[in-house]
Amino acid sequence: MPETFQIHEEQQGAVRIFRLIGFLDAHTAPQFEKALQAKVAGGDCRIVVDGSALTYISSAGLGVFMSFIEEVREVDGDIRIGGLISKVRQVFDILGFSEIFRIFPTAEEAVNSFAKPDAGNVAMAEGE
Amino acid sequence: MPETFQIHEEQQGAVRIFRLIGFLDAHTAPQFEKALQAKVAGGDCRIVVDGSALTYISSAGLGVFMSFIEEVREVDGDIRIGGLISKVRQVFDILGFSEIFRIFPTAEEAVNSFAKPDAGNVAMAEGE
Amino acid sequence: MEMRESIEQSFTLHVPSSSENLALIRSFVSEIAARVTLNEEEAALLAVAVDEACANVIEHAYGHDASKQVTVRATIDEEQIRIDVIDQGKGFDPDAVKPKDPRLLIKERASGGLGMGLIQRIMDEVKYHVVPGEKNELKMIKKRRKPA
Amino acid sequence: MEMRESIEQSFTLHVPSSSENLALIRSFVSEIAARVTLNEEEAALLAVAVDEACANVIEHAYGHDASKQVTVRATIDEEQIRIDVIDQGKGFDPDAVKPKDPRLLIKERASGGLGMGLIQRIMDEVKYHVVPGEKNELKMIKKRRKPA
Ligand SMILES: Nc1ncnc2c1ncn2[C@@H]1O[C@H](COP(=O)(O)OP(=O)(O)O)[C@@H](O)[C@H]1O
Ligand SMILES: Nc1ncnc2c1ncn2[C@@H]1O[C@H](COP(=O)(O)OP(=O)(O)O)[C@@H](O)[C@H]1O
Repeated sequence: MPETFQIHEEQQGAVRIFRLIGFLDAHTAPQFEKALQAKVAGGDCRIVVDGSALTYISSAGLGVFMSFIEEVREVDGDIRIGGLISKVRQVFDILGFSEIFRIFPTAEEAVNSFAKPDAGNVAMAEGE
Repeated sequence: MPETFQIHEEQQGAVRIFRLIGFLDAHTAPQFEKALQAKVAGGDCRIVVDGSALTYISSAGLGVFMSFIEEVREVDGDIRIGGLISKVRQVFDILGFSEIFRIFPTAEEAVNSFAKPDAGNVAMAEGE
Repeated sequence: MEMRESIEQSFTLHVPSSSENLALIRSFVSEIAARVTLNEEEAALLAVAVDEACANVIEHAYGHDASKQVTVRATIDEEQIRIDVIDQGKGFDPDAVKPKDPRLLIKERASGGLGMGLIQRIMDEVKYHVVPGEKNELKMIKKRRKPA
Repeated sequence: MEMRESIEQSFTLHVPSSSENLALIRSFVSEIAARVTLNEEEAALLAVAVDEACANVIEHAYGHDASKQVTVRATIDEEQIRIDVIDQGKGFDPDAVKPKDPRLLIKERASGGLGMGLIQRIMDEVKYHVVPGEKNELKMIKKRRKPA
Protein backbone atom coordinates (compact mmCIF):
# COMPACT_ATOMS: atom_id res chain seq x y z
CA MET A 1 0.00 0.00 0.00
CA PRO A 2 1.60 3.27 -1.09
CA GLU A 3 1.76 6.06 1.47
CA THR A 4 -0.96 8.61 0.90
CA PHE A 5 0.32 10.90 3.65
CA GLN A 6 3.73 11.74 5.05
CA ILE A 7 5.15 14.17 7.56
CA HIS A 8 8.66 15.55 7.31
CA GLU A 9 9.85 17.36 10.43
CA GLU A 10 12.57 19.94 10.63
CA GLN A 11 13.84 22.25 13.37
CA GLN A 12 14.74 25.82 12.47
CA GLY A 13 15.93 27.74 15.51
CA ALA A 14 13.07 27.74 17.99
CA VAL A 15 10.56 26.74 15.34
CA ARG A 16 9.43 23.21 14.58
CA ILE A 17 8.36 22.78 10.96
CA PHE A 18 5.94 20.03 9.95
CA ARG A 19 5.92 19.55 6.21
CA LEU A 20 2.72 17.70 5.32
CA ILE A 21 2.68 15.69 2.10
CA GLY A 22 -0.38 14.19 0.43
CA PHE A 23 -3.85 13.65 1.89
CA LEU A 24 -4.82 14.72 5.39
CA ASP A 25 -8.17 13.01 5.96
CA ALA A 26 -9.91 10.89 8.59
CA HIS A 27 -7.54 8.06 7.73
CA THR A 28 -4.29 9.98 8.11
CA ALA A 29 -5.21 12.65 10.70
CA PRO A 30 -4.22 10.37 13.63
CA GLN A 31 -0.67 10.32 12.24
CA PHE A 32 -0.48 14.12 12.28
CA GLU A 33 -2.09 14.24 15.72
CA LYS A 34 0.54 11.88 17.13
CA ALA A 35 3.41 13.84 15.60
CA LEU A 36 2.11 17.16 16.96
CA GLN A 37 1.33 15.65 20.33
CA ALA A 38 4.90 14.41 20.70
CA LYS A 39 6.37 17.85 20.12
CA VAL A 40 3.84 19.85 22.12
CA ALA A 41 4.22 17.49 25.08
CA GLY A 42 7.98 18.02 24.82
CA GLY A 43 7.52 21.79 25.01
CA ASP A 44 7.98 22.65 21.33
CA CYS A 45 5.18 25.14 20.93
CA ARG A 46 6.34 27.32 18.07
CA ILE A 47 5.05 25.33 15.18
CA VAL A 48 4.88 25.95 11.47
CA VAL A 49 2.93 23.71 9.16
CA ASP A 50 4.32 23.79 5.64
CA GLY A 51 1.28 22.98 3.52
CA SER A 52 2.83 23.40 0.10
CA ALA A 53 2.76 19.65 -0.59
CA LEU A 54 -0.57 19.05 1.13
CA THR A 55 -2.98 18.16 -1.66
CA TYR A 56 -6.08 17.48 0.38
CA ILE A 57 -7.62 18.29 3.75
CA SER A 58 -10.95 17.34 5.30
CA SER A 59 -12.47 18.35 8.63
CA ALA A 60 -10.59 15.52 10.32
CA GLY A 61 -7.36 17.28 9.38
CA LEU A 62 -8.63 20.69 10.48
CA GLY A 63 -9.68 19.03 13.72
CA VAL A 64 -6.04 18.33 14.56
CA PHE A 65 -5.17 22.02 14.19
CA MET A 66 -8.23 22.90 16.25
CA SER A 67 -7.45 20.61 19.15
CA PHE A 68 -3.90 21.87 19.73
CA ILE A 69 -4.11 25.59 19.15
CA GLU A 70 -5.32 26.57 22.63
CA GLU A 71 -2.66 24.51 24.34
CA VAL A 72 0.24 26.03 22.41
CA ARG A 73 -1.10 29.59 22.64
CA GLU A 74 -1.40 29.25 26.42
CA VAL A 75 2.37 28.92 26.62
CA ASP A 76 2.99 31.72 24.11
CA GLY A 77 3.44 29.35 21.21
CA ASP A 78 1.39 29.16 18.05
CA ILE A 79 0.61 26.96 15.06
CA ARG A 80 1.15 29.00 11.91
CA ILE A 81 0.54 27.79 8.43
CA GLY A 82 2.28 28.53 5.15
CA GLY A 83 2.20 27.51 1.52
CA LEU A 84 -1.35 26.15 1.28
CA ILE A 85 -2.52 25.47 -2.27
CA SER A 86 -5.84 27.10 -3.09
CA LYS A 87 -7.85 23.83 -3.14
CA VAL A 88 -6.80 23.26 0.48
CA ARG A 89 -6.89 26.89 1.54
CA GLN A 90 -10.55 27.19 0.57
CA VAL A 91 -11.47 24.55 3.16
CA PHE A 92 -9.78 26.65 5.87
CA ASP A 93 -11.64 29.70 4.56
CA ILE A 94 -15.08 28.10 4.45
CA LEU A 95 -14.87 27.05 8.08
CA GLY A 96 -13.52 30.41 9.24
CA PHE A 97 -10.14 28.91 10.15
CA SER A 98 -8.37 31.66 8.24
CA GLU A 99 -9.48 34.11 10.93
CA ILE A 100 -8.41 31.85 13.75
CA PHE A 101 -5.06 30.69 12.41
CA ARG A 102 -2.29 32.86 11.02
CA ILE A 103 -1.86 31.74 7.46
CA PHE A 104 1.10 32.95 5.36
CA PRO A 105 1.77 32.65 1.62
CA THR A 106 4.88 30.55 2.30
CA ALA A 107 6.22 28.41 5.12
CA GLU A 108 9.30 30.63 5.22
CA GLU A 109 7.20 33.68 6.03
CA ALA A 110 5.42 31.69 8.71
CA VAL A 111 8.77 30.74 10.24
CA ASN A 112 10.06 34.32 10.08
CA SER A 113 6.91 35.65 11.73
CA PHE A 114 8.03 34.02 14.99
CA ALA A 115 11.13 36.24 15.03
CA LYS A 116 9.06 39.44 14.99
CA PRO A 117 7.88 41.38 18.08
CA ASP A 118 4.33 40.04 17.70
CA ALA A 119 5.73 36.54 17.91
CA GLY A 120 3.34 35.33 20.58
CA ASN A 121 -0.29 34.47 20.73
CA VAL A 122 -1.89 36.61 18.06
CA ALA A 123 -5.08 35.31 16.55
CA MET A 124 -5.08 37.56 13.56
CA ALA A 125 -5.28 36.84 9.87
CA GLU A 126 -2.32 37.73 7.70
CA GLY A 127 -2.88 39.03 4.18
CA GLU A 128 -2.08 36.66 1.35
CA MET B 1 -15.44 17.73 -19.70
CA PRO B 2 -11.65 17.99 -19.67
CA GLU B 3 -9.80 16.52 -22.65
CA THR B 4 -8.33 13.14 -21.80
CA PHE B 5 -6.56 12.86 -25.14
CA GLN B 6 -4.94 15.32 -27.50
CA ILE B 7 -2.92 15.14 -30.69
CA HIS B 8 -0.36 17.77 -31.62
CA GLU B 9 0.86 17.53 -35.21
CA GLU B 10 4.10 18.88 -36.57
CA GLN B 11 5.89 18.60 -39.91
CA GLN B 12 9.65 18.07 -39.90
CA GLY B 13 10.99 17.81 -43.44
CA ALA B 14 9.29 14.82 -45.04
CA VAL B 15 8.20 13.45 -41.68
CA ARG B 16 4.84 14.03 -40.04
CA ILE B 17 5.03 13.89 -36.27
CA PHE B 18 1.98 13.02 -34.18
CA ARG B 19 2.52 13.86 -30.55
CA LEU B 20 -0.05 11.91 -28.54
CA ILE B 21 -1.01 13.26 -25.12
CA GLY B 22 -3.03 11.42 -22.48
CA PHE B 23 -5.14 8.29 -22.86
CA LEU B 24 -5.47 6.37 -26.11
CA ASP B 25 -8.36 3.99 -25.45
CA ALA B 26 -11.59 2.85 -27.14
CA HIS B 27 -13.03 6.29 -26.44
CA THR B 28 -10.24 8.33 -28.01
CA ALA B 29 -8.89 5.97 -30.68
CA PRO B 30 -11.33 7.29 -33.33
CA GLN B 31 -9.72 10.74 -32.93
CA PHE B 32 -6.27 9.33 -33.68
CA GLU B 33 -7.66 7.26 -36.52
CA LYS B 34 -9.19 10.33 -38.13
CA ALA B 35 -5.99 12.36 -37.80
CA LEU B 36 -3.86 9.57 -39.32
CA GLN B 37 -6.40 8.93 -42.05
CA ALA B 38 -6.31 12.57 -43.12
CA LYS B 39 -2.53 12.55 -43.55
CA VAL B 40 -2.20 9.13 -45.13
CA ALA B 41 -4.96 9.95 -47.63
CA GLY B 42 -3.04 13.13 -48.46
CA GLY B 43 0.10 11.12 -49.19
CA ASP B 44 2.01 11.82 -45.97
CA CYS B 45 3.34 8.36 -45.30
CA ARG B 46 6.46 8.98 -43.26
CA ILE B 47 4.98 9.14 -39.84
CA VAL B 48 6.47 9.37 -36.39
CA VAL B 49 4.38 8.95 -33.30
CA ASP B 50 5.89 10.77 -30.33
CA GLY B 51 4.63 8.74 -27.38
CA SER B 52 6.47 10.56 -24.62
CA ALA B 53 3.26 12.16 -23.29
CA LEU B 54 1.08 9.13 -23.94
CA THR B 55 0.16 7.82 -20.50
CA TYR B 56 -2.12 4.96 -21.51
CA ILE B 57 -2.85 2.69 -24.44
CA SER B 58 -5.31 -0.17 -24.87
CA SER B 59 -5.85 -2.53 -27.81
CA ALA B 60 -8.15 0.03 -29.41
CA GLY B 61 -5.15 2.36 -29.68
CA LEU B 62 -2.87 -0.38 -30.98
CA GLY B 63 -5.58 -1.19 -33.50
CA VAL B 64 -5.11 2.22 -35.12
CA PHE B 65 -1.40 1.54 -35.63
CA MET B 66 -2.27 -1.92 -36.93
CA SER B 67 -4.82 -0.78 -39.51
CA PHE B 68 -2.55 1.80 -41.20
CA ILE B 69 0.85 0.16 -41.24
CA GLU B 70 0.37 -1.92 -44.41
CA GLU B 71 -0.98 1.01 -46.35
CA VAL B 72 1.95 3.31 -45.56
CA ARG B 73 4.59 0.62 -46.03
CA GLU B 74 3.19 -0.17 -49.48
CA VAL B 75 4.23 3.30 -50.59
CA ASP B 76 7.62 3.13 -48.87
CA GLY B 77 6.39 4.99 -45.84
CA ASP B 78 6.32 3.79 -42.27
CA ILE B 79 4.87 4.52 -38.86
CA ARG B 80 7.73 4.70 -36.35
CA ILE B 81 7.34 5.26 -32.68
CA GLY B 82 9.51 7.07 -30.16
CA GLY B 83 9.55 8.05 -26.51
CA LEU B 84 7.10 5.48 -25.12
CA ILE B 85 7.01 5.32 -21.33
CA SER B 86 7.48 1.83 -19.96
CA LYS B 87 3.86 1.39 -18.81
CA VAL B 88 2.76 1.93 -22.42
CA ARG B 89 5.70 0.16 -24.05
CA GLN B 90 4.91 -3.06 -22.21
CA VAL B 91 1.52 -3.25 -23.97
CA PHE B 92 3.29 -3.08 -27.35
CA ASP B 93 5.69 -5.77 -26.15
CA ILE B 94 3.04 -8.15 -24.85
CA LEU B 95 1.21 -8.16 -28.17
CA GLY B 96 4.38 -8.54 -30.23
CA PHE B 97 4.04 -5.05 -31.70
CA SER B 98 7.65 -4.30 -30.83
CA GLU B 99 8.70 -6.75 -33.52
CA ILE B 100 6.32 -5.34 -36.08
CA PHE B 101 6.85 -1.63 -35.49
CA ARG B 102 10.16 0.16 -35.27
CA ILE B 103 10.28 1.65 -31.82
CA PHE B 104 12.98 4.16 -30.81
CA PRO B 105 13.95 5.52 -27.41
CA THR B 106 13.03 9.05 -28.50
CA ALA B 107 10.86 10.65 -31.16
CA GLU B 108 13.93 12.47 -32.44
CA GLU B 109 15.66 9.18 -33.20
CA ALA B 110 12.52 7.97 -34.92
CA VAL B 111 12.49 11.09 -37.09
CA ASN B 112 16.20 10.78 -37.90
CA SER B 113 15.81 7.14 -38.87
CA PHE B 114 13.88 8.24 -41.97
CA ALA B 115 17.00 10.07 -43.23
CA LYS B 116 19.07 6.88 -43.17
CA PRO B 117 19.54 4.46 -46.11
CA ASP B 118 17.18 1.91 -44.57
CA ALA B 119 14.49 4.57 -44.53
CA GLY B 120 11.82 2.48 -46.19
CA ASN B 121 9.72 -0.44 -45.24
CA VAL B 122 11.78 -2.29 -42.65
CA ALA B 123 9.88 -4.33 -40.15
CA MET B 124 12.65 -4.74 -37.68
CA ALA B 125 12.90 -3.95 -34.01
CA GLU B 126 15.38 -1.32 -32.87
CA GLY B 127 17.23 -1.74 -29.63
CA GLU B 128 16.26 0.49 -26.81
CA MET C 1 -39.45 14.88 -16.61
CA GLU C 2 -39.10 12.17 -19.20
CA MET C 3 -36.59 14.27 -21.08
CA ARG C 4 -34.58 14.76 -17.94
CA GLU C 5 -34.50 11.05 -17.19
CA SER C 6 -33.23 10.24 -20.62
CA ILE C 7 -30.09 12.29 -20.11
CA GLU C 8 -29.53 11.31 -16.51
CA GLN C 9 -26.42 9.26 -15.84
CA SER C 10 -25.87 7.25 -12.72
CA PHE C 11 -22.62 5.97 -11.21
CA THR C 12 -22.41 3.81 -8.09
CA LEU C 13 -19.53 2.78 -5.87
CA HIS C 14 -19.66 0.26 -3.01
CA VAL C 15 -16.63 -0.03 -0.75
CA PRO C 16 -15.83 -1.56 2.64
CA SER C 17 -16.51 0.84 5.49
CA SER C 18 -12.94 1.84 6.27
CA SER C 19 -11.30 5.25 6.31
CA GLU C 20 -8.60 3.74 4.10
CA ASN C 21 -11.18 3.88 1.30
CA LEU C 22 -11.90 7.60 1.55
CA ALA C 23 -9.22 8.32 -1.06
CA LEU C 24 -10.90 5.89 -3.49
CA ILE C 25 -14.26 7.54 -2.84
CA ARG C 26 -12.77 10.98 -3.52
CA SER C 27 -11.21 9.82 -6.79
CA PHE C 28 -14.59 8.48 -7.89
CA VAL C 29 -16.28 11.78 -7.10
CA SER C 30 -13.52 13.84 -8.71
CA GLU C 31 -13.67 11.89 -11.96
CA ILE C 32 -17.41 12.41 -12.17
CA ALA C 33 -17.17 16.06 -11.15
CA ALA C 34 -14.80 16.51 -14.10
CA ARG C 35 -17.73 15.54 -16.37
CA VAL C 36 -19.90 18.36 -15.23
CA THR C 37 -19.14 22.02 -15.50
CA LEU C 38 -17.82 22.46 -12.00
CA ASN C 39 -14.52 24.29 -11.95
CA GLU C 40 -11.50 22.68 -10.29
CA GLU C 41 -12.08 24.32 -6.94
CA GLU C 42 -15.77 23.40 -6.85
CA ALA C 43 -14.95 19.84 -7.87
CA ALA C 44 -12.44 19.64 -5.01
CA LEU C 45 -15.10 20.85 -2.55
CA LEU C 46 -17.58 18.30 -3.82
CA ALA C 47 -15.03 15.59 -2.98
CA VAL C 48 -14.63 17.12 0.49
CA ALA C 49 -18.39 17.02 1.12
CA VAL C 50 -18.65 13.38 0.08
CA ASP C 51 -15.56 12.50 2.12
CA GLU C 52 -17.17 14.10 5.20
CA ALA C 53 -20.41 12.20 4.65
CA CYS C 54 -18.60 8.88 4.21
CA ALA C 55 -16.21 9.50 7.11
CA ASN C 56 -19.28 9.98 9.30
CA VAL C 57 -20.81 6.72 8.09
CA ILE C 58 -17.55 4.85 8.67
CA GLU C 59 -17.07 6.28 12.16
CA HIS C 60 -20.55 6.89 13.52
CA ALA C 61 -22.99 4.70 11.57
CA TYR C 62 -20.80 1.59 11.43
CA GLY C 63 -18.28 2.21 14.24
CA HIS C 64 -15.31 1.32 12.04
CA ASP C 65 -16.65 -2.14 11.08
CA ALA C 66 -14.95 -2.78 7.73
CA SER C 67 -17.17 -5.78 7.03
CA LYS C 68 -19.96 -3.24 6.31
CA GLN C 69 -20.31 -1.43 3.00
CA VAL C 70 -20.69 2.25 2.19
CA THR C 71 -22.49 3.13 -1.03
CA VAL C 72 -21.90 6.35 -2.94
CA ARG C 73 -24.18 7.04 -5.88
CA ALA C 74 -23.66 9.99 -8.19
CA THR C 75 -26.40 11.06 -10.58
CA ILE C 76 -25.73 13.77 -13.10
CA ASP C 77 -28.02 15.53 -15.48
CA GLU C 78 -27.90 18.87 -17.22
CA GLU C 79 -28.90 20.79 -14.12
CA GLN C 80 -27.08 19.25 -11.21
CA ILE C 81 -24.97 16.56 -9.68
CA ARG C 82 -26.62 14.61 -6.90
CA ILE C 83 -24.63 12.43 -4.55
CA ASP C 84 -26.32 9.92 -2.28
CA VAL C 85 -24.36 8.32 0.53
CA ILE C 86 -26.11 5.22 1.79
CA ASP C 87 -25.50 2.98 4.78
CA GLN C 88 -27.36 0.31 6.75
CA GLY C 89 -25.85 1.42 10.05
CA LYS C 90 -27.26 2.72 13.29
CA GLY C 91 -28.56 6.02 12.00
CA PHE C 92 -29.07 9.22 14.01
CA ASP C 93 -31.27 12.26 14.23
CA PRO C 94 -29.58 14.88 12.07
CA ASP C 95 -31.87 17.65 13.35
CA ALA C 96 -30.53 17.06 16.86
CA VAL C 97 -27.00 17.92 15.71
CA LYS C 98 -26.53 21.67 15.92
CA PRO C 99 -23.58 23.11 14.03
CA LYS C 100 -21.04 24.57 16.44
CA ASP C 101 -18.89 27.66 15.98
CA PRO C 102 -15.27 26.61 15.38
CA ARG C 103 -14.18 29.21 17.96
CA LEU C 104 -16.21 27.37 20.58
CA LEU C 105 -14.85 24.00 19.49
CA ILE C 106 -11.34 25.39 19.84
CA LYS C 107 -12.02 26.48 23.41
CA GLU C 108 -13.25 22.95 24.08
CA ARG C 109 -10.10 21.58 22.43
CA ALA C 110 -12.41 19.42 20.30
CA SER C 111 -10.96 17.56 17.35
CA GLY C 112 -14.29 16.99 15.64
CA GLY C 113 -17.68 18.51 15.05
CA LEU C 114 -16.95 20.30 11.78
CA GLY C 115 -18.08 17.77 9.19
CA MET C 116 -21.82 18.32 8.88
CA GLY C 117 -21.39 22.10 8.85
CA LEU C 118 -18.86 21.79 6.06
CA ILE C 119 -21.24 19.65 3.99
CA GLN C 120 -23.98 22.25 4.46
CA ARG C 121 -21.70 25.06 3.34
CA ILE C 122 -20.47 23.22 0.24
CA MET C 123 -23.67 21.72 -1.13
CA ASP C 124 -26.77 23.50 -2.42
CA GLU C 125 -29.19 20.99 -0.88
CA VAL C 126 -28.68 18.44 1.88
CA LYS C 127 -31.33 15.95 3.01
CA TYR C 128 -31.17 12.97 5.34
CA HIS C 129 -33.53 9.99 5.20
CA VAL C 130 -32.82 7.86 8.23
CA VAL C 131 -34.25 4.39 8.88
CA PRO C 132 -31.83 3.04 11.52
CA GLY C 133 -30.35 -0.35 10.72
CA GLU C 134 -32.20 -0.48 7.42
CA LYS C 135 -31.21 2.35 5.14
CA ASN C 136 -29.82 5.72 6.01
CA GLU C 137 -29.43 8.00 3.07
CA LEU C 138 -27.83 11.40 2.76
CA LYS C 139 -28.81 13.16 -0.46
CA MET C 140 -26.64 16.09 -1.48
CA ILE C 141 -27.16 18.27 -4.52
CA LYS C 142 -24.79 20.68 -6.23
CA LYS C 143 -26.14 22.78 -9.10
CA ARG C 144 -24.07 22.79 -12.26
CA ARG C 145 -22.84 26.05 -13.70
CA LYS C 146 -24.07 26.83 -17.13
CA PRO C 147 -21.34 26.04 -19.66
CA ALA C 148 -19.49 29.24 -20.65
CA MET D 1 -11.76 -20.89 3.99
CA GLU D 2 -13.38 -19.00 6.83
CA MET D 3 -10.12 -17.24 7.51
CA ARG D 4 -9.85 -16.25 3.91
CA GLU D 5 -13.35 -14.82 3.81
CA SER D 6 -12.75 -12.72 6.87
CA ILE D 7 -9.96 -10.80 5.18
CA GLU D 8 -11.60 -10.54 1.78
CA GLN D 9 -12.49 -7.03 0.67
CA SER D 10 -14.92 -6.26 -2.08
CA PHE D 11 -15.31 -3.08 -4.15
CA THR D 12 -17.99 -2.55 -6.78
CA LEU D 13 -18.44 0.08 -9.46
CA HIS D 14 -21.51 0.50 -11.71
CA VAL D 15 -21.28 2.93 -14.60
CA PRO D 16 -23.26 3.68 -17.76
CA SER D 17 -22.12 1.61 -20.71
CA SER D 18 -20.13 4.27 -22.55
CA SER D 19 -16.50 4.31 -23.60
CA GLU D 20 -16.31 7.74 -21.96
CA ASN D 21 -16.36 5.86 -18.65
CA LEU D 22 -13.35 3.63 -19.35
CA ALA D 23 -11.06 6.18 -17.70
CA LEU D 24 -13.18 6.10 -14.55
CA ILE D 25 -13.09 2.30 -14.56
CA ARG D 26 -9.30 2.34 -14.91
CA SER D 27 -8.92 4.78 -12.02
CA PHE D 28 -11.02 2.50 -9.85
CA VAL D 29 -8.90 -0.52 -10.72
CA SER D 30 -5.64 1.39 -10.29
CA GLU D 31 -6.56 2.62 -6.83
CA ILE D 32 -7.40 -0.90 -5.73
CA ALA D 33 -4.32 -2.37 -7.40
CA ALA D 34 -2.28 0.09 -5.31
CA ARG D 35 -3.60 -1.72 -2.23
CA VAL D 36 -2.17 -5.05 -3.20
CA THR D 37 1.45 -5.82 -3.77
CA LEU D 38 1.39 -5.43 -7.53
CA ASN D 39 4.21 -3.25 -8.78
CA GLU D 40 3.42 -0.18 -10.85
CA GLU D 41 3.79 -1.96 -14.17
CA GLU D 42 1.59 -4.89 -13.12
CA ALA D 43 -1.01 -2.51 -11.75
CA ALA D 44 -1.05 -0.69 -15.09
CA LEU D 45 -1.58 -3.97 -16.94
CA LEU D 46 -4.43 -4.93 -14.63
CA ALA D 47 -6.14 -1.68 -15.63
CA VAL D 48 -5.55 -2.56 -19.30
CA ALA D 49 -7.17 -5.98 -18.89
CA VAL D 50 -10.24 -4.53 -17.19
CA ASP D 51 -10.45 -1.75 -19.79
CA GLU D 52 -10.43 -4.39 -22.57
CA ALA D 53 -13.14 -6.42 -20.87
CA CYS D 54 -15.34 -3.35 -20.33
CA ALA D 55 -14.70 -1.96 -23.82
CA ASN D 56 -15.97 -5.29 -25.18
CA VAL D 57 -19.10 -5.11 -23.06
CA ILE D 58 -19.75 -1.51 -24.13
CA GLU D 59 -19.23 -2.27 -27.82
CA HIS D 60 -20.32 -5.86 -28.30
CA ALA D 61 -22.63 -6.82 -25.43
CA TYR D 62 -24.58 -3.56 -25.33
CA GLY D 63 -23.87 -2.05 -28.76
CA HIS D 64 -23.01 1.38 -27.29
CA ASP D 65 -26.31 1.76 -25.45
CA ALA D 66 -25.39 4.12 -22.61
CA SER D 67 -28.68 3.47 -20.83
CA LYS D 68 -27.23 0.07 -19.87
CA GLN D 69 -24.86 -0.42 -16.94
CA VAL D 70 -21.50 -2.14 -16.70
CA THR D 71 -20.48 -3.56 -13.35
CA VAL D 72 -16.90 -4.03 -12.24
CA ARG D 73 -16.32 -5.84 -8.96
CA ALA D 74 -12.87 -6.19 -7.43
CA THR D 75 -12.27 -8.67 -4.63
CA ILE D 76 -8.94 -8.73 -2.90
CA ASP D 77 -7.55 -11.10 -0.34
CA GLU D 78 -4.05 -12.06 0.71
CA GLU D 79 -3.55 -14.29 -2.30
CA GLN D 80 -5.02 -12.53 -5.28
CA ILE D 81 -7.07 -9.79 -6.83
CA ARG D 82 -10.16 -10.96 -8.69
CA ILE D 83 -12.01 -8.68 -11.07
CA ASP D 84 -15.47 -9.57 -12.33
CA VAL D 85 -16.93 -7.64 -15.24
CA ILE D 86 -20.68 -8.14 -15.42
CA ASP D 87 -23.27 -7.19 -18.02
CA GLN D 88 -26.85 -8.08 -18.96
CA GLY D 89 -26.18 -7.78 -22.66
CA LYS D 90 -26.39 -10.10 -25.58
CA GLY D 91 -23.58 -12.42 -24.60
CA PHE D 92 -21.42 -14.53 -26.93
CA ASP D 93 -19.55 -17.79 -27.11
CA PRO D 94 -16.02 -16.99 -25.96
CA ASP D 95 -14.72 -20.40 -27.07
CA ALA D 96 -15.70 -19.57 -30.64
CA VAL D 97 -13.35 -16.56 -30.64
CA LYS D 98 -9.87 -17.73 -31.61
CA PRO D 99 -7.01 -15.38 -30.84
CA LYS D 100 -5.43 -14.09 -34.06
CA ASP D 101 -1.77 -13.37 -34.72
CA PRO D 102 -1.28 -9.59 -34.91
CA ARG D 103 0.77 -10.14 -38.10
CA LEU D 104 -2.29 -11.65 -39.72
CA LEU D 105 -4.54 -8.85 -38.47
CA ILE D 106 -2.11 -6.34 -39.96
CA LYS D 107 -2.34 -8.02 -43.37
CA GLU D 108 -6.12 -7.77 -43.06
CA ARG D 109 -5.77 -4.09 -42.05
CA ALA D 110 -7.95 -4.92 -39.09
CA SER D 111 -8.33 -2.35 -36.34
CA GLY D 112 -9.59 -4.81 -33.74
CA GLY D 113 -9.29 -8.36 -32.55
CA LEU D 114 -6.55 -7.88 -29.96
CA GLY D 115 -8.54 -7.40 -26.76
CA MET D 116 -9.30 -10.92 -25.59
CA GLY D 117 -5.77 -12.09 -26.32
CA LEU D 118 -4.39 -9.20 -24.29
CA ILE D 119 -6.61 -10.09 -21.33
CA GLN D 120 -5.38 -13.70 -21.50
CA ARG D 121 -1.77 -12.62 -21.52
CA ILE D 122 -2.13 -10.24 -18.60
CA MET D 123 -4.27 -12.25 -16.20
CA ASP D 124 -3.45 -15.52 -14.45
CA GLU D 125 -6.98 -16.92 -14.84
CA VAL D 126 -9.80 -15.90 -17.15
CA LYS D 127 -13.29 -17.44 -17.09
CA TYR D 128 -16.51 -16.47 -18.82
CA HIS D 129 -20.00 -17.34 -17.54
CA VAL D 130 -22.45 -16.34 -20.23
CA VAL D 131 -26.24 -16.30 -19.87
CA PRO D 132 -27.27 -14.04 -22.76
CA GLY D 133 -29.58 -11.17 -21.80
CA GLU D 134 -29.48 -12.21 -18.15
CA LYS D 135 -26.00 -12.11 -16.75
CA ASN D 136 -22.70 -12.39 -18.53
CA GLU D 137 -19.73 -12.48 -16.25
CA LEU D 138 -16.03 -12.40 -16.98
CA LYS D 139 -13.95 -13.44 -13.98
CA MET D 140 -10.27 -12.54 -14.09
CA ILE D 141 -7.70 -13.35 -11.45
CA LYS D 142 -4.24 -11.95 -10.87
CA LYS D 143 -2.10 -13.52 -8.15
CA ARG D 144 -0.47 -11.14 -5.71
CA ARG D 145 3.26 -11.15 -5.26
CA LYS D 146 4.43 -12.02 -1.82
CA PRO D 147 5.40 -8.83 0.02
CA ALA D 148 9.17 -8.33 -0.10
N1 LIG E 1 -23.90 9.06 9.29
C1 LIG E 1 -24.00 9.25 10.62
N2 LIG E 1 -24.44 8.24 11.41
C2 LIG E 1 -24.55 8.42 12.73
N3 LIG E 1 -24.26 9.57 13.37
C3 LIG E 1 -23.80 10.62 12.64
C4 LIG E 1 -23.64 10.50 11.23
N4 LIG E 1 -23.19 11.69 10.77
C5 LIG E 1 -23.05 12.49 11.84
N5 LIG E 1 -23.42 11.86 12.98
C6 LIG E 1 -23.45 12.45 14.34
O1 LIG E 1 -23.35 13.86 14.23
C7 LIG E 1 -22.20 14.36 14.92
C8 LIG E 1 -21.58 15.53 14.18
O2 LIG E 1 -20.98 15.11 12.96
P1 LIG E 1 -19.87 16.01 12.28
O3 LIG E 1 -20.34 17.42 12.23
O4 LIG E 1 -19.54 15.40 10.97
O5 LIG E 1 -18.62 15.96 13.25
P2 LIG E 1 -17.74 14.72 13.74
O6 LIG E 1 -18.03 13.56 12.85
O7 LIG E 1 -16.35 15.19 13.65
O8 LIG E 1 -18.18 14.48 15.16
C9 LIG E 1 -21.28 13.16 15.06
O9 LIG E 1 -20.41 13.28 16.15
C10 LIG E 1 -22.26 12.01 15.19
O10 LIG E 1 -22.71 11.92 16.52
N1 LIG F 1 -18.45 -9.04 -23.79
C1 LIG F 1 -18.67 -9.43 -25.05
N2 LIG F 1 -19.92 -9.57 -25.52
C2 LIG F 1 -20.16 -9.96 -26.77
N3 LIG F 1 -19.19 -10.26 -27.66
C3 LIG F 1 -17.92 -10.15 -27.28
C4 LIG F 1 -17.58 -9.73 -25.97
N4 LIG F 1 -16.22 -9.75 -25.85
C5 LIG F 1 -15.75 -10.13 -27.04
N5 LIG F 1 -16.74 -10.39 -27.91
C6 LIG F 1 -16.59 -10.90 -29.31
O1 LIG F 1 -15.26 -11.35 -29.45
C7 LIG F 1 -14.59 -10.66 -30.50
C8 LIG F 1 -13.12 -10.49 -30.18
O2 LIG F 1 -12.95 -9.57 -29.13
P1 LIG F 1 -11.57 -8.82 -28.93
O3 LIG F 1 -10.47 -9.81 -29.00
O4 LIG F 1 -11.66 -8.03 -27.65
O5 LIG F 1 -11.42 -7.84 -30.16
P2 LIG F 1 -12.35 -6.63 -30.64
O6 LIG F 1 -13.24 -6.27 -29.51
O7 LIG F 1 -11.38 -5.56 -31.00
O8 LIG F 1 -13.09 -7.16 -31.82
C9 LIG F 1 -15.36 -9.38 -30.67
O9 LIG F 1 -15.24 -8.83 -31.96
C10 LIG F 1 -16.77 -9.81 -30.34
O10 LIG F 1 -17.37 -10.39 -31.47
